[in-house]
Amino acid sequence: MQRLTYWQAISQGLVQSMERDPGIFVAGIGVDDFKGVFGTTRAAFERFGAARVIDIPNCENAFAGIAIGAAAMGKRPVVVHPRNDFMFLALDQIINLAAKWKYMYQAARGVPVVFRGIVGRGWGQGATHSQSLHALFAHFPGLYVAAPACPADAKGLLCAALRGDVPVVLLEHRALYDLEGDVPEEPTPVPFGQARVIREGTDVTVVGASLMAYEATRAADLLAEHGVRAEVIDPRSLRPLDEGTILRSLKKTGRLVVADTSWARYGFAGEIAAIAAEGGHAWLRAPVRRVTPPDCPAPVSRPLEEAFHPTSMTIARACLEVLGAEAPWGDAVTDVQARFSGPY
Amino acid sequence: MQRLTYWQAISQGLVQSMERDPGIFVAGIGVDDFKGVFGTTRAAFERFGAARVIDIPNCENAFAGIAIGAAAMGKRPVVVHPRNDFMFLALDQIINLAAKWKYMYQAARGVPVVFRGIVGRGWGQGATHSQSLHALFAHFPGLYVAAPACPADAKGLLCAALRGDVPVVLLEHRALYDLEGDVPEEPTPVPFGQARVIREGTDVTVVGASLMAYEATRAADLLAEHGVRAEVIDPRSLRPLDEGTILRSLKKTGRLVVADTSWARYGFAGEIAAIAAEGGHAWLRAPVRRVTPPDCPAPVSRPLEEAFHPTSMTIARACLEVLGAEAPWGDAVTDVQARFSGPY
Amino acid sequence: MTALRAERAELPPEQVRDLLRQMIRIRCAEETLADLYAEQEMRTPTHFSIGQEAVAVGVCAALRRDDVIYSGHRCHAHFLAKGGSLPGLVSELYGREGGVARGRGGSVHLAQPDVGMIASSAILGQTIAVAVGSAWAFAMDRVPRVAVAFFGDGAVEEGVFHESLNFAAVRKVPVLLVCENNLYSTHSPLSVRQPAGIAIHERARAYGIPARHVDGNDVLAVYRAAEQAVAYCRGGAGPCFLECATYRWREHVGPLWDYDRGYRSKAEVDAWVARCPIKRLAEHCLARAICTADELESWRRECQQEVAEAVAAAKRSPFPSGADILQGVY
Amino acid sequence: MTALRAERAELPPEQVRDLLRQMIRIRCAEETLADLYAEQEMRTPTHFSIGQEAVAVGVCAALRRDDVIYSGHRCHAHFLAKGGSLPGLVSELYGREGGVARGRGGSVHLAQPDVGMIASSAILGQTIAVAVGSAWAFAMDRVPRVAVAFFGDGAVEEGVFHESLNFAAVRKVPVLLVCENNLYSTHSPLSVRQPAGIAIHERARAYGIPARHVDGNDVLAVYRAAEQAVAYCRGGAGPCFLECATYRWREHVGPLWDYDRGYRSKAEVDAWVARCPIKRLAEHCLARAICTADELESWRRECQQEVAEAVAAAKRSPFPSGADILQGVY
Ligand SMILES: Cc1ncc(C[n+]2csc(CCOP(=O)(O)OP(=O)(O)O)c2C)c(N)n1
Ligand SMILES: Cc1ncc(C[n+]2csc(CCOP(=O)(O)OP(=O)(O)O)c2C)c(N)n1
Ligand SMILES: [Mg+2]
Ligand SMILES: [Mg+2]
Repeated sequence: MQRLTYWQAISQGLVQSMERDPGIFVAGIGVDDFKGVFGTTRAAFERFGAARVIDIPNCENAFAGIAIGAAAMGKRPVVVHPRNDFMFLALDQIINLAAKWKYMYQAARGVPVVFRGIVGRGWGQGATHSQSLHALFAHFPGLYVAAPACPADAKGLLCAALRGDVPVVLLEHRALYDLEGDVPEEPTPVPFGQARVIREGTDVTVVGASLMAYEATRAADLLAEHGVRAEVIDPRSLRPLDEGTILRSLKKTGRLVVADTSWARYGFAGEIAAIAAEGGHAWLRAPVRRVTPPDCPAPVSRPLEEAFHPTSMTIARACLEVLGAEAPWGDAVTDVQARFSGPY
Repeated sequence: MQRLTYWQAISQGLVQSMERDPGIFVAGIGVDDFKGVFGTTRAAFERFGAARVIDIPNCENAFAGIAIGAAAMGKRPVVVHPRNDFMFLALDQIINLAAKWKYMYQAARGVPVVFRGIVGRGWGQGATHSQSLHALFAHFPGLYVAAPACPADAKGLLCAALRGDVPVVLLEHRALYDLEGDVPEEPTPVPFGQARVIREGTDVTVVGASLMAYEATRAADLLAEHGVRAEVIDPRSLRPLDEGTILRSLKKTGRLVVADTSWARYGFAGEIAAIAAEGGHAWLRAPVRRVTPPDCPAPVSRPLEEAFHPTSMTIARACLEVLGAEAPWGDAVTDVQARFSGPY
Repeated sequence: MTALRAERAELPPEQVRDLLRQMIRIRCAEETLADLYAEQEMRTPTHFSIGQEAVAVGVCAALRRDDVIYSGHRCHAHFLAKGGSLPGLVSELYGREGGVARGRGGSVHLAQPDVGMIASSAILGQTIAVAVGSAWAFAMDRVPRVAVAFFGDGAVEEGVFHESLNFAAVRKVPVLLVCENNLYSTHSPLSVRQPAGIAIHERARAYGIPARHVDGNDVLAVYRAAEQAVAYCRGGAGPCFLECATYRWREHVGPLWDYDRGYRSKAEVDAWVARCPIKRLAEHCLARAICTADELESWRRECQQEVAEAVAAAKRSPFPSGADILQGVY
Repeated sequence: MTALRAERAELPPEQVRDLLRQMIRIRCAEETLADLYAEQEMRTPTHFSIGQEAVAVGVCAALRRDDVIYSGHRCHAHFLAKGGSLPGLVSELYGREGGVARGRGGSVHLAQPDVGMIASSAILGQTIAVAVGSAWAFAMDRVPRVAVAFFGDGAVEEGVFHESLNFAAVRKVPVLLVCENNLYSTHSPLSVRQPAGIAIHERARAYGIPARHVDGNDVLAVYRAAEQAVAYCRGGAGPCFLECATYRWREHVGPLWDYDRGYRSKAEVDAWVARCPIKRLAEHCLARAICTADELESWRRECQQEVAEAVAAAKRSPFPSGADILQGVY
């Protein structure tokens, strides 16, 4: 297997998918520029040119509709948003139309648009460039929603999205873009609705999506040094959601920590906790813990950012708490963002 | 106390608030027409005229921003959406700006816009006119979000919204518009963040917002006939959320059913279940049950609508299930919508 | 704009007869449905097109079967004019399995892709963008197909209208934008919604899109304008815009007359009823012996028969079963 | 449009000197910040206005203190031109308690209500609507105040721009819309984003809004146009629109030069640098003895000093404490 970064994996998955299917095109603000959406669309542009990698005006709402209209005629548009926060402007088309298309018209086929949105974090991006909209999208039936946490999934989920007939929202995390991992050479789809057990363990189940799967894994490593065996689950796709894997783990560990990049209230962490309260009640031996940002907009200043974003440390502490233990270490683990030298 | 319907209570609260505060104005599509947003803005228009009850073009997104800009200059706009589904178009302004204003600018004062959105149900309104966006709004810090379930709260929460400095989303339910109840004559605010215990009980806690508080109450009546004492809690405001009242009830009953007008996944019902799993774990004697619409867009045809919307019956059944009992009755309770003769 | 020069060439009589017949059919279907509405068996908010048939019929007559159209909430006429199934429509309103969306979509979600009616939607302005996207797909594939978006004067106030026009103009996509200006958006007149003194189609011209105003109650004028516009689009020159002046007779949503509700006068409604597009073309045809009064009468009877059968079929068609509620989500 | 007739009356020398001094001050502040950026102590995405100072200074000079302005992501110049605190800006970039938003907002969220700088925002087009709303509030209260929205050529593609213009035109609100057309939106030239052959301000005219094109690197021209436009708005006649042609020298976001990145040429940048708005006015002033070279030099030094002090103050200002993270949400 090849080693690729997360962005390289997306780039490769895109190029390979476009080779397979001439109906795929990529569109978004600046997809064809020298930055190529943090590298992810650059190779596709070099390979397929402006006919299939298309710079567009600033029109998030209409363009979601335009993509739907192209998909209705047999195309497979990939629409890229450099920050998923801009997708608020496109929600009407995505949720009120794309998600409902197949059902509302009882159509033979859905409108398979793939909406890529990138989640930002840190470096002073602030309140409108640091949100994670995965729970919002995943609340509504009709979409698939995934948040890959490693290079292989970033590629595999994109490849899967580009084969089905379901509109898909893929939320990539900017802080993972330089993460390296093993990635299959082939454009092998990773099916929606199958969680990934990243670490096996028996003491506590940690569920985290997107960057929080990565942070949870680092938390598990930390905990392992202190004899605590955490099982780390990355749901990968939030809709459909693989409840089974989570519940099976809970049966084993009896304890649950959920970490999320978005707020606790009415979010991803709440849903996973709810699943435990519904289907895992018999096994739950301790209160569930949610590890999420505090209930405020994302601030800019560094000390506030550090207080805002959950990390492996906060996750590990929460695990110890549900185990009734004390945290034996200091701030030992460094942030995945530490290397990042802006502007973004 | 006077008896008023839900819509009359809103209408009265609006007029009285506008009398108190000349900075309040009401704006939205057709607020000044003969229907007056199902009666709620008619009296205000007759009283204050076109200068303060203002018909606007179809521009949900800009108008949210326009209201914010007016609020920043000291006004108190009430923006009305005849269906909250149209608010997808306005989310950028509401969530990316209004909700973050005070924090992001560290302003002395927030932008106190009141966004009223009406939730539809039934009569074939279908997929884009039957959604409930309360959980979506309430996920984001910076807003207050409430969903009144009775005439007194409809008036009281509106009056409260029109006094604070926080942008507020009020989600009213169309199916409750003709419901009658006792309403204080004065424009007395109902504070945000205080749940209402509608029925006291010891066997099971039922939490339902908006129409589901009403349905849960009817379910409790039904259950009472069979010796089951359900405690019914209406959170009233989803943000801030009164966890304490819910947890206190849970401590007493040990059982929880949550009913919602929106889908289970990543929604209101999940949040309440999560609170039970976090703070109420010690008391929870049975799995939590969520009573929500099935995981599909709202259909149009009557038998499908009946299968779609939770009712007092489905809530009562869920209560019996968590109690380990069997449902002893048929479809005895009639729908609040049964009287309704369209078009909407 | 040369793309949209008004021409006065006469149409072949067969074609004129066909336009008339189609308008009669749509009128007849809608009037029957409006009458039956009170039975409370159609439970779906319905926006009748009565009075506006000429736009749908005139534009669709200029299209090929594999051209596609999109509509909004007031979509019955567009659906039928493009060749949508009448029984499929009626059964949809009755919420039956025989409906085009098997009773899941209702009046505002009509679609029949095999005749090029791709989608209608109850969210104002939404499908304008979608039509642009379909047209763009045709341009990408270099196939000579055209997409049409039908929408009202209210929808042009939505931001999506502008974003869509800008994109269509930049990419020169073969989309025909048809605004049915019926002077109202629900109960709001144009004067409180758009600046005075500037016609809607001027907004399209600000993107360099050829645009003109047409008498939307003159189906021949609509047809001629649409034919030119469609040829312009099909030729690859880019989008075109038609603003068609017309009028809704009945209430905004529902089957009733509403000139007593304050927002418009009976005199105004009467004046527009007097300008009925069907009466107008019928008189034109009778005067020129393009058809006879007997023919007119028999067309009406045939349509009534067809609609009655569609209603009967709808009432026979089974309701969906609650057990099937999840069918077709994914 | 009579509202926006170009006039050639000379300004009093004191006023011209002031315009020049302000531009120098803003340039000096931004160039210093750009240099310091590499230290990685300012951790907030920053969009420099270098090269575009004339628009901010020319327009704000036509405003009163109680008029209000709104800006977007490229907001430093607007903030300073309206009288925003330089130390408050610098401390904000350094993420300190001394910042105008106490380090919570960053470079793109500058606000200082006491001088009429109400808000800037990183969401394209968002504040255009907000400015219209503030202007509408003035109209409601019949106070002679004006609101200004500054935005780029990219923002006009957003639907909110159109919805806002339509509303402003219908309600005749006293808002001045100022488009800084710097030819690019991030790295995309106008040609892939808007139809060729039609200037941006034509879009405003399609709403009946008086609109004109101004040389955005000629601060005197900007000032004159703004003065007329503001008078028109203040008089209650409705909104006005100025399209100001200008150019961004540095990269879209960040402190560097980027003419080697393919999307624009060094020749293009050089040509615009040669048209520097400061150089231009300085030459004008020197030629007419409105100021002396020594004065120019001393202004520069004074500004450098002021900026250096602001930077020192920022570095002394405390960081917010993580414990205060919830302050100010409600
Ligand atoms: C985004 C959105 N806003 C508001 C509405 C409510 N609404 C439904 S139809 C309508 C009027 C539309 O007017 P117009 O476009 O002129 O069409 P007409 O009804 O006159 O045919 C409105 C405001 C909606 N459906 N969607
Ligand atoms: C809604 C939204 N879409 C996209 C972006 C990303 N973005 C930030 S600045 C910018 C370019 C804006 O161009 P313009 O309005 O011309 O301003 P300029 O940068 O040239 O000053 C873009 C696309 C954004 N911030 N918000
Ligand atoms: Mg209309
Ligand atoms: Mg620009």
